Amino acid sequence: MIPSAFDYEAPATVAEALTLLADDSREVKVLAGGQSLLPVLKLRMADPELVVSLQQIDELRGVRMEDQTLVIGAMTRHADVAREPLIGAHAPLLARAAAEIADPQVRHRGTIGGAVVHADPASDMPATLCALEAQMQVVGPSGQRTVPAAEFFEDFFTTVVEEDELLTAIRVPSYDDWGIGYEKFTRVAQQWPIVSVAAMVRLEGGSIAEARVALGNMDTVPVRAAGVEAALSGAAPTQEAVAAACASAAEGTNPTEDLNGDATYRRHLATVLARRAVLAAVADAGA
Amino acid sequence: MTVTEEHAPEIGKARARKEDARLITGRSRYTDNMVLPGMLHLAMVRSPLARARITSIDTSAARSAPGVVRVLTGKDLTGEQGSMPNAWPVTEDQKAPPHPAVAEETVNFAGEIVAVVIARSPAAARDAVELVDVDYEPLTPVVDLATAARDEELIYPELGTNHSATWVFDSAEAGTGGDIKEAISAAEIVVERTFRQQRLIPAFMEPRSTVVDPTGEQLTVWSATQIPHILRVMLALTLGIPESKLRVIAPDVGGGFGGKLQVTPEEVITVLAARHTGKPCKYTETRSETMVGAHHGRDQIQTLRISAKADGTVTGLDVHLVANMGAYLGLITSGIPILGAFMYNGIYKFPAYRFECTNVFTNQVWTDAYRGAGRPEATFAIERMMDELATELGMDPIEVREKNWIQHDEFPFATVSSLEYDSGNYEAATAKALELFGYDELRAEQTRRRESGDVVQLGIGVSTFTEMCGLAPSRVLGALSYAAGGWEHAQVRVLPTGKVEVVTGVSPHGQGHVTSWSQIVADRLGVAFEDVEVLHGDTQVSQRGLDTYGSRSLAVGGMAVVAAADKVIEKAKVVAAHLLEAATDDIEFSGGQFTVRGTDQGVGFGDVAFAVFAAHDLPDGFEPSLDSDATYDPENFSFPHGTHLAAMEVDTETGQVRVRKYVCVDDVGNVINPMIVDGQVHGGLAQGIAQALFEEAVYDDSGTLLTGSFTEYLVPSAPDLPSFTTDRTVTPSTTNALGVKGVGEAGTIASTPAIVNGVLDAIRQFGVSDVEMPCSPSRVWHAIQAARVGSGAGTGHTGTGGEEARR
Amino acid sequence: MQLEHHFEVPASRAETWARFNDLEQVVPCFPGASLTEVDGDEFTGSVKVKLGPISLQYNGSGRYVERDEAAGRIVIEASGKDRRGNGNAGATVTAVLTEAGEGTAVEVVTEMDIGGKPAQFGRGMIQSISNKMLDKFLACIREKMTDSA
Amino acid sequence: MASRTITLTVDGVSYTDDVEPRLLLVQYLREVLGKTGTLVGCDTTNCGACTVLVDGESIKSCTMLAVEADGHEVTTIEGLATDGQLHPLQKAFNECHALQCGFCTSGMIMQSVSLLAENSRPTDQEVREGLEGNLCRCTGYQNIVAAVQQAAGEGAAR
Repeated sequence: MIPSAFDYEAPATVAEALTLLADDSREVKVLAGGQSLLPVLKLRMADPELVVSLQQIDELRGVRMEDQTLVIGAMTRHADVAREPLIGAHAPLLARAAAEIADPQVRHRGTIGGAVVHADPASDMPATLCALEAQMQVVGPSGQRTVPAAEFFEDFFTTVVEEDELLTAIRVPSYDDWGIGYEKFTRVAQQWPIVSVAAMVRLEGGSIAEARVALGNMDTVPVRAAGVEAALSGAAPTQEAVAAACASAAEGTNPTEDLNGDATYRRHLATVLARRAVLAAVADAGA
Repeated sequence: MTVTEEHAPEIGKARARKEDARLITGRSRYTDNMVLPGMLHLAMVRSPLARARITSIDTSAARSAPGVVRVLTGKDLTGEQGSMPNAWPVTEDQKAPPHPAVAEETVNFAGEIVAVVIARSPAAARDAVELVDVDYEPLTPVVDLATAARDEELIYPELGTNHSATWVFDSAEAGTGGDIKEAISAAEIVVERTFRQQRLIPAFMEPRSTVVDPTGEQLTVWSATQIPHILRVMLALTLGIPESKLRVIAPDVGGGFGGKLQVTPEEVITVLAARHTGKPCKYTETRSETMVGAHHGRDQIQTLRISAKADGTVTGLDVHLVANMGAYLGLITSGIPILGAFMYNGIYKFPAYRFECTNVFTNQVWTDAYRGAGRPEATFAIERMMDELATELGMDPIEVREKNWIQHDEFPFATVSSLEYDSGNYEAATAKALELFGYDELRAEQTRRRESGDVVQLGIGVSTFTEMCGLAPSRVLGALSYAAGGWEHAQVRVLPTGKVEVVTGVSPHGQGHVTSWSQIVADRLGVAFEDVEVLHGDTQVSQRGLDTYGSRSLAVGGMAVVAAADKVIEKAKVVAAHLLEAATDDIEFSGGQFTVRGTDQGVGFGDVAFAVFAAHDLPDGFEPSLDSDATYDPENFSFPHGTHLAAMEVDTETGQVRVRKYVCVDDVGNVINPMIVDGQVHGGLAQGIAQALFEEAVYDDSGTLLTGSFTEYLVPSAPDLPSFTTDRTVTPSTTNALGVKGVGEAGTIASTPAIVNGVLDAIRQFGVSDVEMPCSPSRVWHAIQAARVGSGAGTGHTGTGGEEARR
Repeated sequence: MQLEHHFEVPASRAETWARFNDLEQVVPCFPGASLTEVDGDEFTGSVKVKLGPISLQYNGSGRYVERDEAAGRIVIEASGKDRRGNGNAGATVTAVLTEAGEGTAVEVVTEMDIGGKPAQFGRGMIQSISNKMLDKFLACIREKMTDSA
Repeated sequence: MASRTITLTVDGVSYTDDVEPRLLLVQYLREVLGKTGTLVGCDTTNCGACTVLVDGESIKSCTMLAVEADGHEVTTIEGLATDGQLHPLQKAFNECHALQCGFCTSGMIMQSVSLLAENSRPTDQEVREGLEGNLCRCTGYQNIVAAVQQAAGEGAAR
């Protein structure tokens, strides 16, 4: 319950933060909303010498539209992502998934950037951002780079963000005419999902023109169900067609096994939840 | 002096609780809130290994760390710390290893304390824990219960076995029924099933905390405990402190559920730390420490055989238990399964009964009381078996129960397990429940869903339960070798102004005794509800008591309050007679007024109280006090019962289970405060449902608790539970003057089998015959798959949690 | 937790045997591991596990329990404890080398045992993580033996 | 490690203190300010017993550093009653018997305040979901839901 002692800095700008991160003489941890980091510190599974809080950096907060792209500051809280009208209008899937994260208290404090960099394969944001084909804006000593969500996550709790880098913003293309579905399967409400599925479809002329389906907790990183997406493209928005397309949802996945289910069960769940999410998305798109 | 208006009765009124005022405003007094001058803080070094020999402990770095006052190891406390007490040697030859508070030579479960850091701040103590360097020589842990029972690897070689004791009840030997072997050989049908009562964690919301102040004449111990009185005796016996030098206080206690019915190593250690340092010491555990270090509940393998006639009439019941003690015997670890031994026959008329239980050690934290303690296990097993019998015979589950239950006109009824049920009406409770539930409509919906092959199937679960409450007649406890009695004590103190202080020996930790006792005394003495103050939980205030557990507080403790109040009235009548210049025999008391029979002459309770205080004009030889004590020892247990019905929806694609509707009609006898009774039922249901669907303490093969936090141990939150429909029938208990039976455990005991029966009722059609608890989506789905694949019945059995974790 | 691996290297059994018996080659292959001392069949060292915010450091020792060249069987046992007392970890690696054509077939059975907080709080991930670490370890060994063959 | 000076408002009173960076907000409230009405039930951000409001929104004070509260306004259960009048939720929790042992109650009430601020007339299901981050072991939640609804009906979300 009591973390190991550490020093604390709360820089006011990204530049100052990067300077602090560049200090490799001591172990540094970045504190965003802290909803994953603080439990780890309290359990003493980590003992950084310096904690750099991003809380004072205003430029990391807020949501705006740039051309047809949503730009969401990394320090935007889940509660704000869930209720921000711009996100609701242009990327409703993101708003929906954000509203499902943990519980209200955590959503009042936790941030999208923190959740993404924490890269827990079971958390709601990574798979959702993969479905949305978001672009991650990362800044470091050698400048800024933009990484597609699909390449951002490397392993359990591991992303491409280096120790001297910061995730500053997440860019999400506009999905104005898409229907969405989000399925999160848990045994009790506050549990991490056993499997989650984020889905979007765009209908055109009575059939599915495009689909995006991403799976959470089916591997050490979020997984795009490419086979399902391909099968859905051009398919009729019917129960049968969607079910047939989603039967392959678990292909190529490598789910963790734990007390909540073995791999067989999780693979099966992925197909059921994918079908339900896609059907919800189809209904949402107005089919 | 004339009679004034009558009191409206307080008993039966839904009074809002007196206790709440401080709890809703944050003025609570939980143990961890306590701060004393110069207080030191403890932190524990706990073994990460489930079984090992301690080869060395280097405390030098910790001792010299900033703020650290002392570091104690088991070796430092040898001879002084004694062995943690077990108050229930169930057999004469019961085996048990010594249980030091701080491990001395070996550790026997992961989480066992190996050293204690005492420091000036909680942070300094916690920091120094990391500096204590313990070397272990690992020994082979025995985690699986069935494996342990086979005695292949002995946890305590010096005991020669992993078996602690075997306890048997046989109705033929006891003369309470026939011979089970004969019943089975003569049976037209025998149904045998094995169930696993998974290990549960009580998960009271307040982590345990103890503060000990050694300054002054007495050693004062504040502790988050259900049992301040028992703790005082046991600390005295364990540590050799004169009982008169110990004062134990249970201030606000944040739930217990049996989990705080314990004398804990942490309490002993905090006392020793205070003794070693001469300073007040505090230890508050973290939740992760609670999970690994505080006792767990349940954890039994139950094998039952029911013999019956083809028409569904039961003829015999044979029960074999293997009960997991864990690594040590705690306060009543060994007796928990025995508490269930008398309840397996439930509400049914079994002519023959045999029960055998083997208590077995494993390398896990010990088990002990958890809400219901032995009785939920028994009720689960018999209520599951009645459904199995109904299935085998193609009968409706209600029908098979009706055929075998004790009829309302057969009470009092001597059961095959030697109890005497005083009262009950199973027909009435069941009829009311069926009506509230809409049984026939739901059965019709079930059929429709089956026929249409709906993805979501409906199941109806039935549980008609009884339990034994009001622990306990002292002579019965004596016959069962329990170390203490089952009486309860109360004192009623009359203040000069006519207001009243009630001192009770029970120790509430959420049950609302202050409110209920106020209602009882208000009626008994005719004083205002607001004018009754209830004092408890401090051995210096409440000098005698046996505390709160086993739904005993009202049926035993409440009766002691009644008896003490009645003594007050008897004393007061003498004074009233004197003041009214009448004969004592002519004085009547009602509604707070003493009147002379046949006249309108009277005097109020308050006037008598003041007259006694002033003592100016009292009858000759009258001791100037109305204060009265009473100790009440119950003649018999009380037997609440009820009918619980659950409509369960099973998503056959995912295995997800949802409680669609839950109806229960409980008969807890007379009700003091219906709002409190409903609250007890709601909370009990939540815990019973949690056992059926969510909760399980799982150790891996090495003995690490994999469900060591609330992230993994799935305590349900609000969205995981439905709204319950609760109702009552009232058949007063005839064993106590209040006519009450107890309600603390009813919901927990009854609901688990109702839920599991409902889940099975939904999916039996696919060939599923059992799903191990908790009925997780994965288990339900696998059971359906296994059955559909067709290689015999699916059971949803996954072996031990450890095996599942490994897969 | 028991994990099994099988691979072949294009080196002779004798060469492979020699490399498997060279701790300086074997140990650094384990992710985060470093040797501090080698003394005959015994060694001491540490393993750092870093996963996002979680960092653990196991310090400990190990030894060759069995080296049966005729049977091609090597058993290495290692155990350690986290420097902050978070838990213990132990592994017994049994490798059996058999000739397979020009090369050598290697069967590795690893019995891993991780206790304490990483198991208690890891939501089951510790199993996958250990498995991954072992995969990396054996892939590295295989690579080394292949490179030098 | 160097301590830092923080200034914050708790229950309407401004405080300035030097704190260790590692000090959790809940520990600051309990141990430094003596506001023991806010309780700690777990160490993994599950139970919600420590819920307080920061700038009017609920957070778990065991999962926020005291230094992070610098410059902010914190409301605990002890600051909820105004002018000696119980908050409608406090009153409703008593009247509906929404507490037994009381250990989850501070957090449960504070979360309910935040819930009603965001949704003044929730459905029962919305109340349940709004309380998903708070564990209660005594009540089975039924009377808690009733209490929140009673308070909502009385316009608690002023």
